[in-house]
Amino acid sequence: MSIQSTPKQSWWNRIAHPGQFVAWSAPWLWPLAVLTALLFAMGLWLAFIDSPQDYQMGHTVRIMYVHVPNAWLSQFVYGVMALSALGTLVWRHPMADVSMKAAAPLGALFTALALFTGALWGRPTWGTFWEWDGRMTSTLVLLFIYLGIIALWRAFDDQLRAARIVAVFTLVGAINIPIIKFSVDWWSTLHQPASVFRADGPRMPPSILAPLFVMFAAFTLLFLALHLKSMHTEIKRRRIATLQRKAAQGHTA
Amino acid sequence: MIELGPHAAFIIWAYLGVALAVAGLVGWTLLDARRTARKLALLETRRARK
Amino acid sequence: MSGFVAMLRRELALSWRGGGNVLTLVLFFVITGAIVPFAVGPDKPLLARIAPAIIWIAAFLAMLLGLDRLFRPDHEDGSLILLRQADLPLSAVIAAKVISYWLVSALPLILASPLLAVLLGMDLPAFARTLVSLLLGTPALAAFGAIGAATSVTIRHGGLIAPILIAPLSIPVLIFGVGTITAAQSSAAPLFLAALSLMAMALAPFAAALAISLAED
Amino acid sequence: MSGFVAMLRRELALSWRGGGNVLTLVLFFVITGAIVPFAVGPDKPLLARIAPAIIWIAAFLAMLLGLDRLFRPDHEDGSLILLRQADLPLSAVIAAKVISYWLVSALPLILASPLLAVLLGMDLPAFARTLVSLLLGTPALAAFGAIGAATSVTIRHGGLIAPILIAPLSIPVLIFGVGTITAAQSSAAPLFLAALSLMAMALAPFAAALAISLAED
Amino acid sequence: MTDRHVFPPLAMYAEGLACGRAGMALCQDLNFSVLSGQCLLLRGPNGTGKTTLLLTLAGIVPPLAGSWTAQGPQDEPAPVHYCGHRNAIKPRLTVLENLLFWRQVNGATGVSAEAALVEVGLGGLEDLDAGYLSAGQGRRLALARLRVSLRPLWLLDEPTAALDVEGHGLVTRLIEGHLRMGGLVIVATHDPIHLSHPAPVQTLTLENRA
Amino acid sequence: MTDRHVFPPLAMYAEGLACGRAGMALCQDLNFSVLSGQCLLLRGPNGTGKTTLLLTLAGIVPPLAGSWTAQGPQDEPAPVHYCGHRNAIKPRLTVLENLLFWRQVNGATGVSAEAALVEVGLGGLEDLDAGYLSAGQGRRLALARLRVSLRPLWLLDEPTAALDVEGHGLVTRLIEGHLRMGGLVIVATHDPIHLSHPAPVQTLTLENRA
Ligand code: HEM
Ligand SMILES: Nc1ncnc2c1ncn2[C@@H]1O[C@H](COP(=O)(O)OP(=O)(O)OP(=O)(O)O)[C@@H](O)[C@H]1O
Ligand SMILES: Nc1ncnc2c1ncn2[C@@H]1O[C@H](COP(=O)(O)OP(=O)(O)OP(=O)(O)O)[C@@H](O)[C@H]1O
Ligand SMILES: [Mg+2]
Ligand SMILES: [Mg+2]
Repeated sequence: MSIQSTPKQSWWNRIAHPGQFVAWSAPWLWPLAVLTALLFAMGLWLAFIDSPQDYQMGHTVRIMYVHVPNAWLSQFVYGVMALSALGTLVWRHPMADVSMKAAAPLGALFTALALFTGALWGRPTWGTFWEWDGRMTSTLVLLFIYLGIIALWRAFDDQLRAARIVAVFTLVGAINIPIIKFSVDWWSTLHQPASVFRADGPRMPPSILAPLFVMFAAFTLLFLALHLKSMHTEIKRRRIATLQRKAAQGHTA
Repeated sequence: MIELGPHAAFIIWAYLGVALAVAGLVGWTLLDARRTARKLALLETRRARK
Repeated sequence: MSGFVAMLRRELALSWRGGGNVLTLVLFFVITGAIVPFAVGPDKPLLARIAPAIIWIAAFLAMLLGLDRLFRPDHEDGSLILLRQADLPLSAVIAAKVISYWLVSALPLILASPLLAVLLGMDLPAFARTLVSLLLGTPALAAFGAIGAATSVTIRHGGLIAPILIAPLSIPVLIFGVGTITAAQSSAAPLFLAALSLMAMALAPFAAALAISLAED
Repeated sequence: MSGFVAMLRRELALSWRGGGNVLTLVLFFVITGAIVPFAVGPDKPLLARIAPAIIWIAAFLAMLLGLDRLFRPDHEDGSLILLRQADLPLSAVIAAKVISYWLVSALPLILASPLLAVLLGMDLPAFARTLVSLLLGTPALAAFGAIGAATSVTIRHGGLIAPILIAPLSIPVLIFGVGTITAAQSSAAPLFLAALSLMAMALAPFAAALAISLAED
Repeated sequence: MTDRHVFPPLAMYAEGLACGRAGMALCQDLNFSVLSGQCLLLRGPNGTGKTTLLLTLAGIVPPLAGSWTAQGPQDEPAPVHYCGHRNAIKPRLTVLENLLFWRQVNGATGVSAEAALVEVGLGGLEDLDAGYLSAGQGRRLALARLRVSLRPLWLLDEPTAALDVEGHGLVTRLIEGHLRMGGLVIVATHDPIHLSHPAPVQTLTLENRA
Repeated sequence: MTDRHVFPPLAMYAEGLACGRAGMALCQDLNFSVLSGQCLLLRGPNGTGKTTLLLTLAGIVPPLAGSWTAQGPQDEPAPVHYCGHRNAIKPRLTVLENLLFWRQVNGATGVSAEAALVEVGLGGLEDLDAGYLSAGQGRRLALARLRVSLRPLWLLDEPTAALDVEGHGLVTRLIEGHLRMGGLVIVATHDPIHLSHPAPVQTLTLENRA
C-alpha cells in the first residue's frame, strides 16, 4: 500500500483557481472553434444541398435547422446558468459565478434567435409572425428573464459581489420556469382551440433529421466555445478591477 | 443557386439574421477579449514599473 | 414574538406616515386604470371586455412599483445592517415586511378597485370575482416582489430593476388572476392562484433573507 | 456653452453606466406591453385593435417612472446644491437633463417599439404612425415629467409621487398620441402633439428651475 | 450609568484574519484577542480598511482568510451591535419611537428609552420627528440605541463624527460604562479617546501598504 | 498651492440676520462682516444652527429676518461654493471624471484636476470609480473640488469629518492658501483649526437657546 505524499489535485480543484482555469482550458479553445466551423459547414451543406423539401412545409422546413438548435440552446443555457448558480451558492466554486455571468448574454441571444427564426417560419406557414402559442410565449418570457438577469448583473457596481445574489435569483427563476410554462400552456389552450402548431409535429424522415442533428451539435459547440472565451475575458476583467482597486490603496496619503 | 421555393425570402432572412447575429456575437466576444487583455497588460506593466 | 409585532407596527407606521405612500400607490393604481379609456377610446363594450385585464395589470404594476420601498430605505439609512443583527431572524423580519406591504399596498388597492370597476363599466358578478381574484393573487405578488427587492437592494437607484426581474416570474399570477375573473365557475384558476400565493408566501421570506444576507454593505 | 456640453456628457455617461438604466427602462416598456396579452387573452384581432393604446400607455408609464432619477440622485448626494451654484444657469442645467433624459429613455424605447408592434400584431402603416407619434409626443412627456420630478425632489423616497402628479397633466399627450396613430390622415392630432412638445420643451426648464430653487435642502 | 447589570464573560478572537473588499486584501494577518471589559482602538489613515474590518467583524463583509469568533458564555456567538457612518434613523418616526423599536427588536436592557435619551443629551426631544435632528443630534440618537440594546459587543465606526466637544466626552463615558459592565468595544476613530482607566485599551494601527 | 492668482476684493456682510428652519429661529440678530483674506469660524454645540446658517448664506434656506450680501468687485453677488456633509460624488464616474465635470461647470481655476488630486492625497486614483473611495477619501475628493472651482467664497460644513490627522493639516493648508489668494472662508467645525496667521480669523459661537 502506498501513501501519496502530495495529494493529487482533482481537476475540480485545479480549475478552482482562475489562473489555472485559464491555463487548463485555453488549449481547448482552438480545437473547439475548428470543430464548430467544420460542423457548421457540414450542417449548412446538408441543410441546403443535401436535403429535400418537406412535403407539407416545402422549402421552409430549412428554417428548422437553425430554429430548433437555437430553441434548444435557449433552455440548455438556462440549465447551465442554474447549475452554475448552485455551484456558486452550495459548492462555492470560484469559477461557477464566472460561468454564470458569461452564459447570460449567450442565452439571451440564442433565445432571441429562436424567436426570430420562429417568427420568420411562422409567416409562411401560418401567415403571421407571431402567435400567442404556449411554447412561443414561454420562450418570450424566458427572453425577458434572461434580459432581467443581464440588467441585474450590469446594475451591480461590483461584479464579484453580485455573483451570489444573482445566483439566488437564477435559482428562483429555475423553480419558476416550469410554473410559467405550465400556466402559459393552460392560458393559451383555455382561450384557443388546438393551436395551428401541434406540439409533436410531423414525424421526421432521416433526411431532415441528419442536418438537424449536425446543426444541433454545431450550435452547442459554438455555445461551449464562446462560453469558454467569455469566461476567460471575465476572469481578466475581474483582475483589472482588482488591480485598479489595489492602486486605490497604494496611493492614499 | 438552389431552388428555395416561394418563401425563399424568409429562409434567406432567417439564415442571414442568424449568421449576422452569430458573427456579431463571435466578433464582440473576440473584441471584448482583446480589449480586456490589452487593458490588463497595461495595468500589469504599470504596476511592474512601480 | 414581541420583536415581530414591533417590526410589523413599525412598518405600518412608516408607510402610513411616510409621504402618503399608501395614497400614492392607490392613486397610481387608479390613474393607470383610468388612462386606459383615454388611450383606447370611448368604446364601452370593448372597455367592459378588457376591464378585468386592466384592473389586474394596474394592480400588478402598482404592486411591483411599490416594491422599491420594501428594503431600500432601510438599506440606505443603515437600518438593514442592524436588522441583520437583530434578535429576530432575518426571515421573520422579511415576513413582517411582506405582510405589512400587503396590508398597505394590496388592501387599499382592493378597496379602491370598485372605482375602476365603475369607470370601466364592469358588471357586478364580474366585479365580485375580481375582488376574489385580487384577494387570492396579490399575496403572491408581494412575496415574489420581496425576492426581487431583496436582490436589488444594494443597487444604487435601482428602482426599476426589481419590477423587471419580477414581472416575468409573476406572469402565472396574472394569468390565473384574470382566469379567475373571466373563466367559467368550474375553472381551477382560483385554486392555482391560492396555491401560488401560499407557496410564495411560505418560501419567499427565506429566499429574500438569503439574498439580503449575501449582500455586502 | 462648454458647461452645457459637460452637463450633457455627464448625464449621458451616468445613465449609460449607471446600473444599466437604459436597458432597464426599455425592458420595462417591452414587458409592460407584453404582459397585456396575458391579461386580455390571446385574442389577436382584439390585441391589434388596442395595440396603439398599449404601446402608448407602456411608453407613458416608462417615461414617467424613469423620471425619478432625473433629479433625485443629484439631490441625495448633494450635487443639486452645487448645481444651483454653478456658472451655468439652473434652467440650462435642467434643459441638458431633459434632453439627455429623452435621449436615454425615449429614444431606446422608440427603437424597441417594433418588437411590441410584432407581438401585438400591428400592421405596417399603423406602426409607422406609431413611430411618428412617439417621436412627436415623448419630448412633451420628458418635459412635463421634469416639472413633476423637480416638484417632488425633496420628498424622501417619493419615487411614485412625480408620476402621479404628471400623469393627469400628460393625458392630452396620450390622447393626441393615440389619435395620431388611429385617426385618419387628415387629423390634426400630430400637429397638436408637436405643438405640445415644443411648448413643453421650451417652458419646462424654467418651471422646473423655479421649483428646484424654491426647495430647501 | 444607572444599571449594574453585568454581561457574562465573552471574548473576540481573530486569528490570521485578512479582510478586504471585492477579493482584495486591505489588512492581513491580524491577530488579536479582546476580552470582557477591554477596548480595541482601530487607528490608521483614510482608506486603510478600518470600516472594512468592522464590517467583517459584524459579519457583513466576508473575511478573505483566517477566522474570527465572538465567543459568548455558552460557546454561542455573542450578538454584536454595529454603529456605523449612517445612523439608521427613520425621519418620519419620532425620536422616542425610533429608540423604542430598536429596544424591542434587539432585546431590551434595563435602561428605559427615555433615560437613554436624557443621557445622550436629547432629553426633551422625545416627540420630535427624527428627521429634524441636526447631524450631531442624529449621531447622539444612534448612541442612545447602544444603551437600550442588549449587546455585549459594540463595533463603533467613528462614533465621534459630527459631535461637539461635550459629545466626545459622552462617547468616552458610554464606552467606559460598557466596559465596566463587562462589555467589549471595538472602535475605529481618528479622534483621541482618553478613557479614565487606560489599562484595558489595546490599539491596532492599520498601515498603508505602499 | 501653485497658482498665484488673486481674487478681486470681496466681502460678506450680515446685518441682523436671523436664520432657522421651518419658520423657527435658530440664531438671531447676527452681524458680521468678513473681508477678502479673512476666515469666519462657526462654533457651537450640536443642533445650534451652524449648518442652517451656512445653507442660508448659500441661498438654499431663506433667512427669517435681516439680510446678508456676498459682495463682489462690481457690486454683483460673488459666487459661493458650499461644501457640506454630502460629498456630491457620482459613484459610477471615475475620480477624475467627477472632478473634471465640476471644473467645467464651475469655471476652472488655473489648477488642473490632476494637480488637485495629488494635492489632496488622491494622486494615482484618477481612474478609479469614485464609488470605491472610503469615507475619508471621498471627503478628500470633495476638497479637491474646491481647488478646481473658481469660487472666491467658500462655505465649509465640517470639512474635517472622516479625515485622519494628516487630513486635518490638509484642510488647514487649503484654507490658508485660499485666504492668501484673497478668498473668503466661512467654516463650521467642531475640530480645532490652527491657521499659521491667526489674525484673519474671527470666531462666531452659536449658543443653545435653552
Ligand atoms: C417565435 C416563434 C417560435 C418560438 C418562440 C418557438 C420555440 C420553440 C421551442 C422553445 C422549441 C423547442 C421545444 C422543445 O425543446 O420541446 C421549438 C421547437 C420546434 N419548433 Fe418552434 N417556435 C416558434 C415558431 C415555430 C414555427 C412557426 C414552427 C413551424 C411551423 C416551429 C417548429 C418547430 C419545430 C418543428 C420544433 C422541433 C420539434 C419539436 O420539438 O416538436 N416553431 N420551437
Ligand atoms: N430639514 C430640517 N427641517 C426642520 N428642522 C431642521 C432641519 N434640519 C435641522 N433642523 C433643526 O435645526 C436645528 C439646527 O440644525 P443644524 O443642522 O443647523 O445644526 P448644526 O449646528 O449644524 O448641528 P451639528 O453640529 O449637529 O451639525 C436642529 O435642532 C434641528 O432640530
Ligand atoms: N464598497 C466598497 N467596494 C469596494 N471597495 C471599497 C468599498 N468601500 C471601500 N472600498 C475600498 O476599501 C478601502 C478601505 O475602505 P474603508 O472604508 O475600509 O477605509 P477606512 O479605513 O474606513 O477609511 P476612512 O478613515 O476614510 O473611513 C478604500 O481604499 C476603498 O478603495
Ligand atoms: Mg471608514
Ligand atoms: Mg451641521
